[in-house]
Amino acid sequence: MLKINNLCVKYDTIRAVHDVSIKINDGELVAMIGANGAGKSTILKTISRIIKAESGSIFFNGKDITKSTSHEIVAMGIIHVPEGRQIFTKMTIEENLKLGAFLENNKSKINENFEKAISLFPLLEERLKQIAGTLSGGEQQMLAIGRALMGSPKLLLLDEPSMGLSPLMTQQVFDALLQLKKEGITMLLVEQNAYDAMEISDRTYILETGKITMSGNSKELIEDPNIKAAYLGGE
Amino acid sequence: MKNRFGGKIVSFLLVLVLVVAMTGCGGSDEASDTINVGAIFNLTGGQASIDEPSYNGFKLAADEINANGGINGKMINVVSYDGKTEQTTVASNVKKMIDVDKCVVIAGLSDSNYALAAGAVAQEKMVPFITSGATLPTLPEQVGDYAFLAPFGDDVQAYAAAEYAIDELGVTKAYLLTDQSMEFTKTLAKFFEERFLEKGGEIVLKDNYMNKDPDFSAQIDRFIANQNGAEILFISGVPDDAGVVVKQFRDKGVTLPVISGDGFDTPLLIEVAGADADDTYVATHTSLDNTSEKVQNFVKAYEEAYGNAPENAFAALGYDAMLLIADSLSRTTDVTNPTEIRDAIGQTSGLEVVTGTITYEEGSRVPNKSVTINKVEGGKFVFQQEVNMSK
Amino acid sequence: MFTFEYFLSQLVNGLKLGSVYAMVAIGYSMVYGILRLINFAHGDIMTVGVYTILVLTTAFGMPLWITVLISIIISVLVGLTAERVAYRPLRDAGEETTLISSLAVSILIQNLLVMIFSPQRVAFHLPEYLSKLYTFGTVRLSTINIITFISVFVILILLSYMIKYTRIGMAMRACSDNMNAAKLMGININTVVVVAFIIGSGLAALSGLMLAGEYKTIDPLMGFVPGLKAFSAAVLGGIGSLSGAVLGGFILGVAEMLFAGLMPTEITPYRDAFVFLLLILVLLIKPNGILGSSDGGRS
Amino acid sequence: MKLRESNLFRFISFVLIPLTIIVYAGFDRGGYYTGLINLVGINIILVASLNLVNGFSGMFSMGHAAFMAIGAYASAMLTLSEVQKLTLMPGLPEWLMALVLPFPITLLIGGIFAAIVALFIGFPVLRFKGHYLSVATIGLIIIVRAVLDNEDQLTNGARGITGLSSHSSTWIIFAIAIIFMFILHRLLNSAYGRGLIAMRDDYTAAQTLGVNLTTKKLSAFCISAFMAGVGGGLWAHMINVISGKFFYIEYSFKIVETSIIGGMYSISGSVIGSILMTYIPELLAPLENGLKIFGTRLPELYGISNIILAVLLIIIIIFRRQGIMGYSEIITESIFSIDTYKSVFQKQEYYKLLKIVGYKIKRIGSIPGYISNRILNRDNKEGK
Repeated sequence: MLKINNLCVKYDTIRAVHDVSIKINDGELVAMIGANGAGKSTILKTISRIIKAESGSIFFNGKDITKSTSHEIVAMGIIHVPEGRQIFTKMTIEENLKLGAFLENNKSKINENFEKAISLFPLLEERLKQIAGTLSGGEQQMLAIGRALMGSPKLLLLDEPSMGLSPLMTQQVFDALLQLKKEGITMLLVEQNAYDAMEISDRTYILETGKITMSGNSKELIEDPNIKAAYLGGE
Repeated sequence: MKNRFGGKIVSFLLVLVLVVAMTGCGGSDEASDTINVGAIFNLTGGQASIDEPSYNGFKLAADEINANGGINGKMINVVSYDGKTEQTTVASNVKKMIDVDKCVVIAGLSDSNYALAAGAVAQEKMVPFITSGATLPTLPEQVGDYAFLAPFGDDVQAYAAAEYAIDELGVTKAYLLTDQSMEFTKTLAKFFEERFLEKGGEIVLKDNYMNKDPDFSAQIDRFIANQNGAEILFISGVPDDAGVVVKQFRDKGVTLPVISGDGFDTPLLIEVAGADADDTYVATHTSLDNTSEKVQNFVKAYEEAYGNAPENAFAALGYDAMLLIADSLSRTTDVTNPTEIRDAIGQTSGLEVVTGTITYEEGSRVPNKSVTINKVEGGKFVFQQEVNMSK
Repeated sequence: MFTFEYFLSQLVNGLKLGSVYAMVAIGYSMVYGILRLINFAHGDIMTVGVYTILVLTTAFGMPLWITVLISIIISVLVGLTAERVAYRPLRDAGEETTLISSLAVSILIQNLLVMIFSPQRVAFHLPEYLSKLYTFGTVRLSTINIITFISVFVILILLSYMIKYTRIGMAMRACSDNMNAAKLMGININTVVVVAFIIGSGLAALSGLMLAGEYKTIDPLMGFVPGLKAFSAAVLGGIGSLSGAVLGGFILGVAEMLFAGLMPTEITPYRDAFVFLLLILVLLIKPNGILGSSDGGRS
Repeated sequence: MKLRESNLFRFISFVLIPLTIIVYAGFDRGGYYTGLINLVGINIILVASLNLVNGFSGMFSMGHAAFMAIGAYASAMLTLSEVQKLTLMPGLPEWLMALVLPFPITLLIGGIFAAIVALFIGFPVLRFKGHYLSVATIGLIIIVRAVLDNEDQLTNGARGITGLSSHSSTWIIFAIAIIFMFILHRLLNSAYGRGLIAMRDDYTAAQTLGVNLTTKKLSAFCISAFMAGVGGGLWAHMINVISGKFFYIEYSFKIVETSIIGGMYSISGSVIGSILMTYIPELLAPLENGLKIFGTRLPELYGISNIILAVLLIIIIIFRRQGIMGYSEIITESIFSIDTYKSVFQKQEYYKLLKIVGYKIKRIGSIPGYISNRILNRDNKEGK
């Protein structure tokens, strides 16, 4: 589905991402964990072309998308749920969701996605007319994911969905992600919350200061002693 | 923005600027058989609409003089820089004309503030300065003995207008509307009021506006609401606003005659106000339909050179300023000595020019020229009367 | 002195002036709402539109409605080039940077106009049917005033409908709310900005026609001060909101006219100063203007 | 090794050469070149003080000419003789009519007056954010102009004030320019200055660090107004004629343009900006009134220099937003650091400079060689 080869990204002189190569197959949920500032968000932003890559290439279903523009990438079905949710605070929840399906033309597809999003996050349904800015952090995160679903995503990029959420809310969000995984949506999950991410993901990449240090099946990595020491609080 | 790129620019520009500051670009170093005459006009910015025709007239005169042999065989070389309607630029351009281009006489400018600035520089450098269009009567005293006025003063045209209104039109009650943003318009209004009251007239209402304020409806409605029997409107304005204010008065049903100074002597008044411009009297330098041969040649020559009739009276004034210089230069023995040229200018008397005759009485550097009263009839300025205002 | 009729006629003058300010202010708000960009050149694009009409009517004698169409197209082209060359590279720079760039564009257009058409002020006449006068007591209105007054509201309703119910309108609101998020929704920011400039510049051409129609003369520098006043009107009403721009335009027009009309004649020349004093006062009381939403800037 | 690092080079290019030009210009009073150099000096004062607000305090004022006007008129009121004041400003109170003070003191009072107005205007206006503040400062110019044009009794209205004696010699102008640059240099390297820069770079962070924003903003605004007032006084006594229309929006925008091109984030930027913006129009003047190239005379293109400057401004804003000098303070650092002057007496400085110059000449010398072998290389595609 998605192949990234020796990606390098520089902010002025600082090298944020250095020679990163990642592969995501259809239907997989791949996690990417690492400390803050390891370059996780930068990689996502490069995929959806918010920022330009210094060198390296990105392929989606075999097609080179390194040079294509943000809206072409969204049209291909790569939907990015950004860090800090970035919902439209001055517009209603319904309008936020409608915007998620901005590029979708046929009515039935939109309604279908709408039903799917509502079934996943029922609380959104009662408050469709409410201004999005008034939602709590967790609710806004759900709206952001719901909005992403409206764009009938083939590949979902999630940037730290659990950030700033209560444990209960984080659990609800991860349950929703599991649900989506069952429905066969491929996902790239960027998280600081290493344990939960590794629990629900098939494979995991570990990023340190812009470089991939380890990668492999989540099940094996979760047992690995030094991963435990570094990321899982050394239980 | 790599620093190397910035560093390179800095060193390059520094070197360039220092070189220029040290040597200074050489002025025009033609052979000595030409006389350098400085022409300082605001060719861009707010003053351009008045100064540009003036400059055209000035160049036209210079070309004509050069065409028939120049002055005692010497060609006139007009050196001109754009004042940009900025005082610093006007002042430094006059300095450049005198220091770099070695001009022996400077002329130009139609607004007193800029003329004062240019005059101050010329005075300091003892080079005669003739303002082609600024009509502040006290300018020569304020600047010094090297400053001359080519046109008549505001006082002369204002007195002529006031006397014409009372003697010829037999009106006694006037409404006074003044543009407060210009030196020329304020002085003109002051002198008109002075002479109008002196001759027993009465100013029934006074009002103000600012140049570039296109909307006069506030002032017009205030006038309509309390006309107090006004019989004539004296509007002290500049060519740009002439047509607009008359049209707006007529649109609001005010049909009283209008009278003003040379600011209203512009084809724009007729173009904008059309038939409504009728019954407007203008005290100005000359009338373009004056059958005198000098005036008609000027209008024809201007049309040939620039493709349209002179835009306003300032075109003729620019032309006359050059004629005045040429006449004085022909009477000067050593044309490289500015002080001699100044004395020659001072002795000018009875010089026939498009805007009347120029004579400088003993010691006065403001010519007492005749004032022509024109009236707009059927879309044309019709000559009414020429008044000789002996002060 | 202050009969009711006098007050009424000054009020009507205010509404006439206000409707022109409102037209220009809507153009400002269209661009500012989305990009937080103050387009100082907006007033000068208006002048470009008016000069196109003048050239086409005098030189080619075309009927007015064709010249208006062409002038809108040319003003739009000028607006788009300015956006493409001077504003797009600065899109994520600070507000001041784009302000300076729009200032430079304004100076550029003014000087180009002065060089192409001479600085001379020139007469500008609308065809007879547009400048016919109707008188009601002391109040006098020409057809162009009535058309301006009506078209302000027509345009307001059209644009508000577009913003609320069309796709491009929603995209505009999204960009105005959060530019980055809009990008992630697959909205092509450049198209949204181009559409905003097309509408803004088109409105500028129209308001230029109405301003020149009212005052019957045009000159290359005529656009700047009305542009500045219209911007103050947009800020007064609540920048970014179209109805705010219209409201601000009328308030400013009426306030300026009543000030000039009712105050003693000595201080009538303080008219422009009063307009900006009013602006500063309103901004002190309500920083986002009367109808302005709490402008959190780009979150 | 860069030329910039050698103190001797800094001494020569930033102290010696400018000093000789200033001293030379001081003698040739009223000359065209002196006039330009004086203009550069006054522009430095205006732009450097504007940079304090626009470049270092995160505000963006476009109304600098208003303070210049206040300073100009205030100092003119105190240098004119009683007779002049009777004709020009009849409305002045008795004691002010008689009061004639020495020139430097009138400059000071002009500056203080401008600072007081800045305090009075600044208090409400500085709470605005971003471009609302810029538009409010434009409003300030229009208000000041309206007052100057219409209070005939005090300012002789649109007729303006004439007959000011030209006190501003080149030496006074540059002495004040150097003093102001020194004050700004010290200010910006002090805790106060760091507070300003913190406020500029991250408004909220500065707030949390206890940087008292309103007083800092206000103080920066008043200091810059004070300097602009003094600059106005100097300008008035150089041009000898002042009127409201000369301090209007166009002139204020020119100061902003100069500050941006030179580099608004550095005091040295104001020096470079002033030099460029004073000389570029002069260099373009021959182009404007019809250049004679190979005999053919180009048509007169009046207004071309305004267009070129506007285009230059757009290019600078897009490709080098921090202006030509960027953040480098090379000029002020070299003028105000002791070792620049010590270097004159140190022998090894001369050897160092000679070494660098030698190295530079060698590099320049090698350029023809470098180009020729590049051409040769291109034919056989040898990798670099």
